[in-house]
Amino acid sequence: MITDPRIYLSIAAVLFSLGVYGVITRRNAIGVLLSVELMANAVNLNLLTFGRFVTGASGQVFTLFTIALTVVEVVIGLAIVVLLYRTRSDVLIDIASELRE
Amino acid sequence: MSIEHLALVAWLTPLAVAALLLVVRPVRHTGKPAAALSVAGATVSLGAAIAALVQSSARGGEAVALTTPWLRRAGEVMADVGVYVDGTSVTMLVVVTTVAWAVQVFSLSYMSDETPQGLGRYYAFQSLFLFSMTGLVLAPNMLQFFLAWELVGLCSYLLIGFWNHKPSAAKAALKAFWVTKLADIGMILALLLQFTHTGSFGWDAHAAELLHHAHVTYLGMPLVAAVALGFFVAAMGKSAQFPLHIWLPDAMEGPTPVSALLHAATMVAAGVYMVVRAFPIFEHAHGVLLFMAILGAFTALMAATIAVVQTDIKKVLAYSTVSQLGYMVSALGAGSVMAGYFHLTTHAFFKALLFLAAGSIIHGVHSQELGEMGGLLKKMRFTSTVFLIGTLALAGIPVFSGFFSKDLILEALLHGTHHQPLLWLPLVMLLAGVFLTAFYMGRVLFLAFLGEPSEKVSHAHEGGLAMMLPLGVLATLAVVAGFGGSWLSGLYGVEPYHFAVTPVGLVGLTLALAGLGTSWVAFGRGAPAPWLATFTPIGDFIRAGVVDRGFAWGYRVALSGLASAVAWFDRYVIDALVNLFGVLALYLGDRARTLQTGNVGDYVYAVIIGVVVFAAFSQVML
Amino acid sequence: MSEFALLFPVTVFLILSAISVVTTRNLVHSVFWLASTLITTAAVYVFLGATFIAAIQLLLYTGGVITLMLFGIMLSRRHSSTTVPNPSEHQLLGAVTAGGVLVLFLTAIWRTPAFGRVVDVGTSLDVGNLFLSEHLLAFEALSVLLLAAMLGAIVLTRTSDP
Amino acid sequence: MTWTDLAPLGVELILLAGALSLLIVDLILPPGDKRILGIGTLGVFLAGLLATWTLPLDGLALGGAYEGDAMGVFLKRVFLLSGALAVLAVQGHGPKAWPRRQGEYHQLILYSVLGMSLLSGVRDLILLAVAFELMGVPLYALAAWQKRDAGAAEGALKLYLTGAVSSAATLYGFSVLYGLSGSTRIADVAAAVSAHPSPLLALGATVAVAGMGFKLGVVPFHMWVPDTYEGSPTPFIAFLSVGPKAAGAAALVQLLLPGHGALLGTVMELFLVLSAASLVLATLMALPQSNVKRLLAFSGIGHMGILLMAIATGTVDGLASLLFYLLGYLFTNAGAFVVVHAIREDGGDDSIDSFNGLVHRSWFLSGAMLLFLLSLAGVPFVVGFWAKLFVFMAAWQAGFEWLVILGALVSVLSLFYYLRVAKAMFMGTTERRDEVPMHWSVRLAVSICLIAITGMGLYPNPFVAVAEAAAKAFLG
Repeated sequence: MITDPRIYLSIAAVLFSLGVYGVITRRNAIGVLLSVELMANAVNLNLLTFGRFVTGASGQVFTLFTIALTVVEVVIGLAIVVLLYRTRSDVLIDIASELRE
Repeated sequence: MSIEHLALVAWLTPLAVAALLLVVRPVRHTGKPAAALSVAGATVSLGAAIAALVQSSARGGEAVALTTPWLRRAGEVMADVGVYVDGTSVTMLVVVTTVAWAVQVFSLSYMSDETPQGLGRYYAFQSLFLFSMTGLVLAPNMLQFFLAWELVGLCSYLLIGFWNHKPSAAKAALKAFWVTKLADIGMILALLLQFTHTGSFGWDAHAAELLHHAHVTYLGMPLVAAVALGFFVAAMGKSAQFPLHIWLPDAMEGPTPVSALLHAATMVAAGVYMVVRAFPIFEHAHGVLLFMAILGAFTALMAATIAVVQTDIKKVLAYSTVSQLGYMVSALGAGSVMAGYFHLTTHAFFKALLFLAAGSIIHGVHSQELGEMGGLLKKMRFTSTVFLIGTLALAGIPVFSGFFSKDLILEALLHGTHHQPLLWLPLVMLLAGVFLTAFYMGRVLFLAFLGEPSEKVSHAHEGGLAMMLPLGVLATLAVVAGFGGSWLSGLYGVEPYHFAVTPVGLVGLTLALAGLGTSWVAFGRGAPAPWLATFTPIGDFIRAGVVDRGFAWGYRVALSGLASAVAWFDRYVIDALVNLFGVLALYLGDRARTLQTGNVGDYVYAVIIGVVVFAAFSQVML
Repeated sequence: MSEFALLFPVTVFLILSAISVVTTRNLVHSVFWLASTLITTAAVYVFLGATFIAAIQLLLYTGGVITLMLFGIMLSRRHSSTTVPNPSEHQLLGAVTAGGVLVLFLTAIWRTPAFGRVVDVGTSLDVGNLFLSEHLLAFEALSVLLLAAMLGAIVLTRTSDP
Repeated sequence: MTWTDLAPLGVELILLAGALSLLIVDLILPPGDKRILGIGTLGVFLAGLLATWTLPLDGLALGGAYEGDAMGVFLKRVFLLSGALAVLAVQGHGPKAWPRRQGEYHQLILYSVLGMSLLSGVRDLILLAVAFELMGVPLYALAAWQKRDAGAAEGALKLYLTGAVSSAATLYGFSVLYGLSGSTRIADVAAAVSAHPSPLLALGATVAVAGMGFKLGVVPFHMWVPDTYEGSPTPFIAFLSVGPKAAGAAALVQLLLPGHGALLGTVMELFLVLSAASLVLATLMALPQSNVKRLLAFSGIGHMGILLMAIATGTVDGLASLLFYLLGYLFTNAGAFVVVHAIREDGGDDSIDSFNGLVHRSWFLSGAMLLFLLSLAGVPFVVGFWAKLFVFMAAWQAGFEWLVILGALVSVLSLFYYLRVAKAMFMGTTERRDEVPMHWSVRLAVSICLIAITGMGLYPNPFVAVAEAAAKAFLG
């Protein structure tokens, strides 16, 4: 039986880093959103780890909240992406660079 | 009414007028009636100020105050607002209101070509300025002083840029505001230092004691010196001391009456006034005082040198103002409040007189170039007379006010050398300045009024009663103010002043006469003597002869050449150095803006880098 | 078999899925790899005793988010096709930065002395109780948030008004 | 649960009830005339403001995740005022530009203010996360409000993507803070941090704070600010540049300062560095701007640097100065943006050139803008001076002398660009002589801001006293 929460935390850290990698490298706005999902997933894993080893049921409660928050962000993010597509006919993020300097 | 109530009237009447003119558009847009209202306000203010002076004088300049708690922090009063009237502030109050009144009356005629809206705007700013300046003079503490100080700066900005169709005016306004604000950092830091260590913004002896006895040092300076230095840096900006004087000549882009009021008589003297007020603090800071003495003298000499080659009559007067402010600062640095303050008073009258007289000339000739003037004596007798009075006062010729105050400054420096031999240096510079002052003023006087009238001059005429009345009043004051010395010393509560003929005074007088004489030799015909223009033949007066040629050469190389060189240096090096700061900032800004690539990916990357930096920091620190 | 022996292959698959999410060149594949990641994570949740959340993850999160993403992809394409480009750039920069993040996080995790012990994670009843007692206000705020997000998404995407 | 549990949430309930009624009324109203919705929203904000004086808002609410105190009330007034000003300023523009979406616009503003309002007294990490999102999500939608405008979508995308990444970081940090302290209550977290500091806990705290820095827009989380400002409707920016920033600062205070600033200790030096970086970089980048909205955006980033300075002090004085600063900044910045909006409505294009010779066309707008700019620059007689002075005094006393000196230098440098706008207005020339047309709502909004900044500039006492009481109530 695994009794060291740091193992799970490390898995979460790997997921989070992969999310970071995706956020930096992806050019498609939806691709970036997917990477953000990975980061959020890492957070959930963290929370449940702490729930298992430190706090108990409240870890699951916190996770439910973060899942909901993530979904909300996806919803509004996709709406913006659709809007971007309508005005610029593409969703590659580097075409949205009219506003600068 | 009691003194403090009179002071309150003098302070708040212009506020009422300003508020009315600024807020109520129909009133502002009436033009002439708005102007009349403003002048009426200034008149009330002046009357109240004089009445306060009379009462205060009867009571020996005893300090009275009328204040109300203004700012509270943590339940304690941090600062009061109100009026503080003693011998020092009440005289300054009278000086300010007198000059402001004269200028406002003068402007009735001078600005008569403006549109009603423009005139209303002009007088709104004028009243606002008078309110701010009297608020500064009567300030019971450093905080109110600072607020008023900033507000006069704002008025200066608005008034320099008043003729907004001139790009040069807009640029000059910006520069003036910016340079003085830069200097104000000194004041903010000094205020922060003072408040942190004494818990008050007072400038009285009590605050000075606390500062003096705090055993804290900043940048190797005792606390009291750091505070004094901060205040002085701000004064350098407002009172145009080298190298922060660069805004003042440019400020001449404003209407001439504005130059007379703000940039000659009152606002620029605010820095000097501040040192006088805060002298309890300054007198503990010997290093700062020495610095002031030397810097002031250097400014005086440098500006006087530059004034010699200016061809614009207002520019001559502007550099002359810088120079005279240097005299005041130097006197204060030598430890003599009386000398510095006395000169401030007399200078306010005669310099305002000179500026307004110049305004009268400009109004008549429609030019500011000395080369286009000449022979005005025949056309403008009254203006010629008052300009002569102003010149003699500035040059330091006996009977006229400037003589007494300048004499006292020289004595103060000489006296100072007993304790501090280094003060010989500023003394010598100031004496050289005396010669140059007389010389350049003689030059203006002769070039403008003597000689043959030019085409432009032939149409010149006096500007009417509204112009002549203020000139007359100021001319009178420029003569009699010098005799008020002993009375003033009583009012300030310093050791009694009596005029006495002293060796250093005689040296100064000789130099002044020599300066006028030299300038008569050079410009006595109302135009530059021929030998000034060319190396070849000299006029009747000094025909041939090695001595004369030597004189000519000496003038061209030593004086004119030097002056041109200094002027060039001032224009292109000092100015550039101060501008460099701005240019560098702009350059950096232009580079920095390229960081803003517009690419979302870069923005997100910046966020991630921020997170990484935060995370790394947390791991390094633990 | 020990718990660790079970967890190890799951973790490997989890990480491989996650890597695929951020490297696949087809956006639709990315989405399905994300689904795979989320499902595998749900398996890890079971190891952590959070069976309730694992169920939620499978039913709502995976189902909902994946569907949303696919809708998003469809709405931002002119022709429906299963190959949607999902290009990457600056891979080296991304790898270095992400590596930095990983090293930092792992350092922090493993420098911290071992803590915690296995505790009772509670039933879904406990979760519900907590929801409606201690975190009632957050719960209510969340419902408002969902309403606001719905409103925002609708108003942005409807085409009937300018 | 009793009514007393709900009492501290009076303002939030009013906002919620208002938003829901708006939703229903919007459905009933014919598409042609929805003007009443804006007036109704104003009414909701006024009712909320009134409630801050009349209702007893102190105490714990609903299980202890939220606690009302004097600071919360102070902050709520700031949030409500920022919402009210933004809604007021849009009354002329909205019915013309997006007549059918007025109901949604106002509801979203109300939800966002509701989120802020919850942040003003949050005592729990979960509620903090939810309220932060509740404030932020409507802003994403509002930023993209001009749907046909590619710039709006782009600005919104920038806001959204940086926001989403930041919020992932924040949540990661929260998860660690929660896990190692064993509680979602901020007070327990603070206690754990000071009792058992560990590398992971420090990481959690800093990463959480870094994510929250996005909302303030401090360097290096600032890059969305100018682009989003440029692309979005100006009255909304009058809100975005004020309310959420104040709420972000409030959230940081709530997270960092309890337990004698235990969490603050982990990030204080970073705050000083970021404050300096924001001050310098923002000022430099503002210098070459020719678009007034971008100029004000960079100016805002600089102001956030000063906010960080105030938070970093962690003292009662610092917190009081922060609160006062927020109040002053609210009126100053909102006022400036409303003036920009008025010029835009008159056919301008947000460039400095469109301000040329404004003094001849509207004494009111040009005078007001001058005062707003001077207040932003920190010149006396308008509130900006006091706000800056108080922060500087608190920072000086906290020992950040070098930062104060830098701040003073930078504010003088900032005069350069503020005065460029002033110069255009007062010394620029324009052919046009017609009076700038102004909707009554714009005139009213500018007047309110003007009266507020000069009033607070001349007599800041009552406001300072309230801010001090609020700071004391929070820090004890």
